[in-house]
Amino acid sequence: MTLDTVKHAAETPDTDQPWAELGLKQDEYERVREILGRRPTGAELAMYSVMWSEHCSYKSSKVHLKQFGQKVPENDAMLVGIGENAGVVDVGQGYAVTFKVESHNHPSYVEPYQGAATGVGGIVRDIIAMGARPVAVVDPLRFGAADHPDTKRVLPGVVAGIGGYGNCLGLPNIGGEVVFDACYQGNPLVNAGAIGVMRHEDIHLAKASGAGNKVILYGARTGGDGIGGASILASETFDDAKPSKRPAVQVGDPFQEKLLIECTLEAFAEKLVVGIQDLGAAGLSCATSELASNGSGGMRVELDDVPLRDSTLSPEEILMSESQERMCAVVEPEKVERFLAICEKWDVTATVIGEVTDGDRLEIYWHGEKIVDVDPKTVAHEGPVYERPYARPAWQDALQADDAGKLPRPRTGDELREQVLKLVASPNQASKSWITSQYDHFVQGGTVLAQPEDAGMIRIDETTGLGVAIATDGNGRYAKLDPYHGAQLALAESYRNVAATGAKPLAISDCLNFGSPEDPAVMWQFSEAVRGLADGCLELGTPVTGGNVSLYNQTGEAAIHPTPVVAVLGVIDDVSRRTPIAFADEGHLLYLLGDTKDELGGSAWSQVVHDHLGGLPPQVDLGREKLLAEILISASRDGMVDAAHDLSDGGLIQALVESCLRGGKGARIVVPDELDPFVLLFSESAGRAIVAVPRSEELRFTDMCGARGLPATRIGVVDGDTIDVQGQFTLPLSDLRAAHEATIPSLFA
Amino acid sequence: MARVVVDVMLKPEILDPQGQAVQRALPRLGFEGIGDVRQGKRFELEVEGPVDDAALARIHEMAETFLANTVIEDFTVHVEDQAGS
Amino acid sequence: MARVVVDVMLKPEILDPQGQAVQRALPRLGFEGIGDVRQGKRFELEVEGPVDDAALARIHEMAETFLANTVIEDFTVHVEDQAGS
Amino acid sequence: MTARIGVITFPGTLDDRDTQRAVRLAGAEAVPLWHRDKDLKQVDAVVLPGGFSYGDYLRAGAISRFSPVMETVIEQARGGLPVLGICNGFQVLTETHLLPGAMLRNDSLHFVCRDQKLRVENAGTAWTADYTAGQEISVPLKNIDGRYVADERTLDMLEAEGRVAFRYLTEGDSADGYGNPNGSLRDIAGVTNEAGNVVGLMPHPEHAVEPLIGTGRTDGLGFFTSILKKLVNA
Ligand SMILES: Nc1ncnc2c1ncn2[C@@H]1O[C@H](COP(=O)(O)OP(=O)(O)O)[C@@H](O)[C@H]1O
Ligand SMILES: [Mg+2]
Repeated sequence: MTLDTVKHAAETPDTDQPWAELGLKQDEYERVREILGRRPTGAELAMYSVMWSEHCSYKSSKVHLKQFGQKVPENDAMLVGIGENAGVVDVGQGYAVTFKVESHNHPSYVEPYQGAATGVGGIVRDIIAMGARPVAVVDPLRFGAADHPDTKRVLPGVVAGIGGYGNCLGLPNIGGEVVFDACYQGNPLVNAGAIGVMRHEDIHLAKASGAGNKVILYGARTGGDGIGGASILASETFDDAKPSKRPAVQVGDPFQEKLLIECTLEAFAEKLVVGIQDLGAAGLSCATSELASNGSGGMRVELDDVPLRDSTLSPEEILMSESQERMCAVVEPEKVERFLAICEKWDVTATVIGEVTDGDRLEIYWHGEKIVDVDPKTVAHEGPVYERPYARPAWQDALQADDAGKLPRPRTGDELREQVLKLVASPNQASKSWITSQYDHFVQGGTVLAQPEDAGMIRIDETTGLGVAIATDGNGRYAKLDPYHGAQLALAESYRNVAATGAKPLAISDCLNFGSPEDPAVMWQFSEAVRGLADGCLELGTPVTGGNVSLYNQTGEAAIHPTPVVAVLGVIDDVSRRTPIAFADEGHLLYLLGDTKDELGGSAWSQVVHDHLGGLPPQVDLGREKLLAEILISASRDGMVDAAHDLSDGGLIQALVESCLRGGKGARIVVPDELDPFVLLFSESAGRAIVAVPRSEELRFTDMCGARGLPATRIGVVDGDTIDVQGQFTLPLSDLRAAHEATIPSLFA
Repeated sequence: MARVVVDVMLKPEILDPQGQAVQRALPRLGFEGIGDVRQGKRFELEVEGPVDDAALARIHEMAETFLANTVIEDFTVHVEDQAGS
Repeated sequence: MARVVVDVMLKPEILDPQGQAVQRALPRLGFEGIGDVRQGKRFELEVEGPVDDAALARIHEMAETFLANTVIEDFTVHVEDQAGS
Repeated sequence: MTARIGVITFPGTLDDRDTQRAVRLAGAEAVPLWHRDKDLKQVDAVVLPGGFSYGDYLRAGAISRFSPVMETVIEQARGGLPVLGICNGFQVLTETHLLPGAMLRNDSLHFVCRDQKLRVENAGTAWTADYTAGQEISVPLKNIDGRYVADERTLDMLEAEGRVAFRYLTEGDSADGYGNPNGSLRDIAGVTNEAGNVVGLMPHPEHAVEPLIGTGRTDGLGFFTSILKKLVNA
């Protein structure tokens, strides 16, 4: 077979090309021909097809995501915004923090262990590529019904994969979510997030500038795994009936990645790196075209110099391979020797594969012949953009009209007691410690808070005590009922979680998991969620620093619940002021902050007790969320509260049970006159938290709430070894612990 | 009781970090001349009753659906030589 | 290049929870009649050059000092049948 | 003059910086040591920290054991150099046979990370003098290959010679950190050599040295103050 060189392509315009097999649409292929003024070579076709896939080009979501750049809140913390590998925010004292969440949904369904493991690997490389040392990971997860046999296959594999990779890298896992819902049965969501820390001056960007600078590929050798994998797989509806559509799975090598981290950080420390890019989806196609596109010059690459694991790979395959644990650095010629020496020190394979050129073309050579000659911007940044049709689904009105208010409620103390036990033992509300104990929380010696706290918290400066907190949230049930407010509720919950620990929320990242963009109903959910999130961020003053969109999450015609996952990053000046959730001291007074309304649409109660989803989700009042956060942060800073727990799914009773079990102390609760006991315990009104106030601080605390206009209701006291709701029921902590902790192990151990 | 062995190895095109770690260590330990190392799993099954075609077919199915993950692994089944290997 | 296989199994007296987990799962998956399962490791070494007695002796030493931990594991070395197994 | 305590970094070591911090918090000088260097830089004691050296891909500790630095460590440990192996470091020490036994996959087959209750059985080693025999401490545990095994004869010998240095406490509620977390024989969490200079254990004392961090306990600091006192008083 003759090599399909640029010259050959120009001479043979009529050659048939497999554009459809590579996932391109006819008009997209025509557009490539138009850009090039000829047909693409095989290698060019490979590059365009992976880079123009939904996963890499955001072609369906771009028009909506624009809002994150338009509705930008006043916030001077933002150092690097959307468009880079990950956003960067200023956290003070000269430190910058980068964080991001990404999805690895489809690969994790095909091969749960490796899919989840490589998801962690990928997000961590994004963090290193910014110049930061990764300091923690989080893992928001969604699975099908807890008792479905396939969940027993997927969940243990995913959890072992996240643990296996993250533990071996030495990154504490400090948060995440585990949610079960039948809508994720054929399409679990495996999102992975990471945080990194650096000094301001160490921020690095993915760009290749300076003609003559060398392009160095380092890390694992390139193999035939996952060719077109993540990008193609994540850009189509997953269809069980077509096993041929399952591309090779990538296998992760966390040990290699650990070496990659150390070696990259050492090269940064010696200021050897001009630009850097990780290799993730679309592999070398992505890295070379993005580096060249973002830089000032062009780039010339000798593909023969790429170290291979399999010598039979074709140039197209080398360009598309998604082999893990690889990075690409741009280094000045006189620093190359030192860079390679550092790689050698860490046993990392490193090879110069090309250089930055004067022009503005990306040229790739194979056996001395030119096989790619493109404007890199057209590959990396000027892909197709779709204005997909969207329409509010016909069923939305009926769903919202199916009000949860009509569901039968418990009428006696005994019924309440029974439903409390049922709630705290339900898979979504049960303790996840069987899962989280498979993750290292302690490595790196900086973990201040980790699961099951409201947010994870990491100390980043040992001398000053400066720390950062992160929480991730997303409630697909709320978003299904109302995607606009559902996205805001995810934002509000995550924001509240961070504030509950005493940290000030600064900025967000998101992972938007939706069904097929080719379905107008899904596109409507997506556009509403993005609009809700952008409006919410503007109001809360927390900019979107970056994120990830995962579409085509559906089985056949059935889309998952729209599931926007929001990660909020916060900062705390001194981690010794952090507020835990544990009620640990007898006699402390329990105050319920915020207003409790009769809001049960989409609630955990409606799901657990009635298997019902309908009505409207709780109302959103972002002004109130802001006020609540300010109070929680002040109370932490001034030592007025010893414990705080935000209220979310499962309502007050869920929060009480968690705080009591964590601290090993009970609580006596008095139902305020104006409230129905059921509503008090189970409503999911937003903008609320419960705090434990030492008696000596009561006056100061209530004065502060009063002066700032935040409702604070004294509802009880930390006491004994039962949860006692006066006049209703008493539940021993030991019974609650048994109910809360047995569920997950009994399903999966 | 007869012993049936199921060997499970990663497919050739799939990265084998374990095998690579061993291979890279060998020269340092003074062992030269090993071109490649792959590390896999060996399952020894003690079969109750006769190891006839039906039994082997069942073990084959067990290997395919459970012992190996055929997305990334290949396997072979063989009856262990009574005399030992 | 010839292939030499080193099989490493836990000594019989050492508890093998991986093998046990497999064995316990089998009846649930509908596979009956397996009395015991042990799980070990299989190393496939591609040897450059002839696999003579000297080479096998070296591989034996490699297995003894490195591939297996003889405090807990036994091993066997064999040259793979060229025809495949 | 304070004591100089070396902390070795192998490829894949994770807790080296944490161990250096613990050494410093105890008041000693932490000296980073690199796996490729035979030179121990004249340190007074050595810690092999936790992690997944070489990914633990063959067996935990199996590849690191052959590194140049270990040649010197093995030689000097036989001559009395105090050596502490934590988690992966303990696994390396068993692979070198400086300590008896071996480590296998946890009986749960899962990685386990939790606060763990231990009893200090031998307060006479170089690394445990600041504890009292029988003292109960709580330190984080995090491993997947933590099941200690040895043959009966070895176990009996260890017991008879008082060389079981730490045992998992099993008599309480696992939510409070009790229980044998991995199926270790005779609940052994750590052992010492005959001379008491080489000690290994699976739990992580270096993660229990600051009140705010991790589990918020400081029960692990005693390892580092023990060795410091011994060295400074020597
Ligand atoms: N949902 C989103 N919200 C905000 N920014 C997004 C979102 N999705 C993607 N982005 C941004 O678009 C850019 C490209 O994303 P992505 O392709 O995931 O990055 P990478 O190339 O590192 O995988 C990134 O800067 C990312 O942060
Ligand atoms: Mg990236």
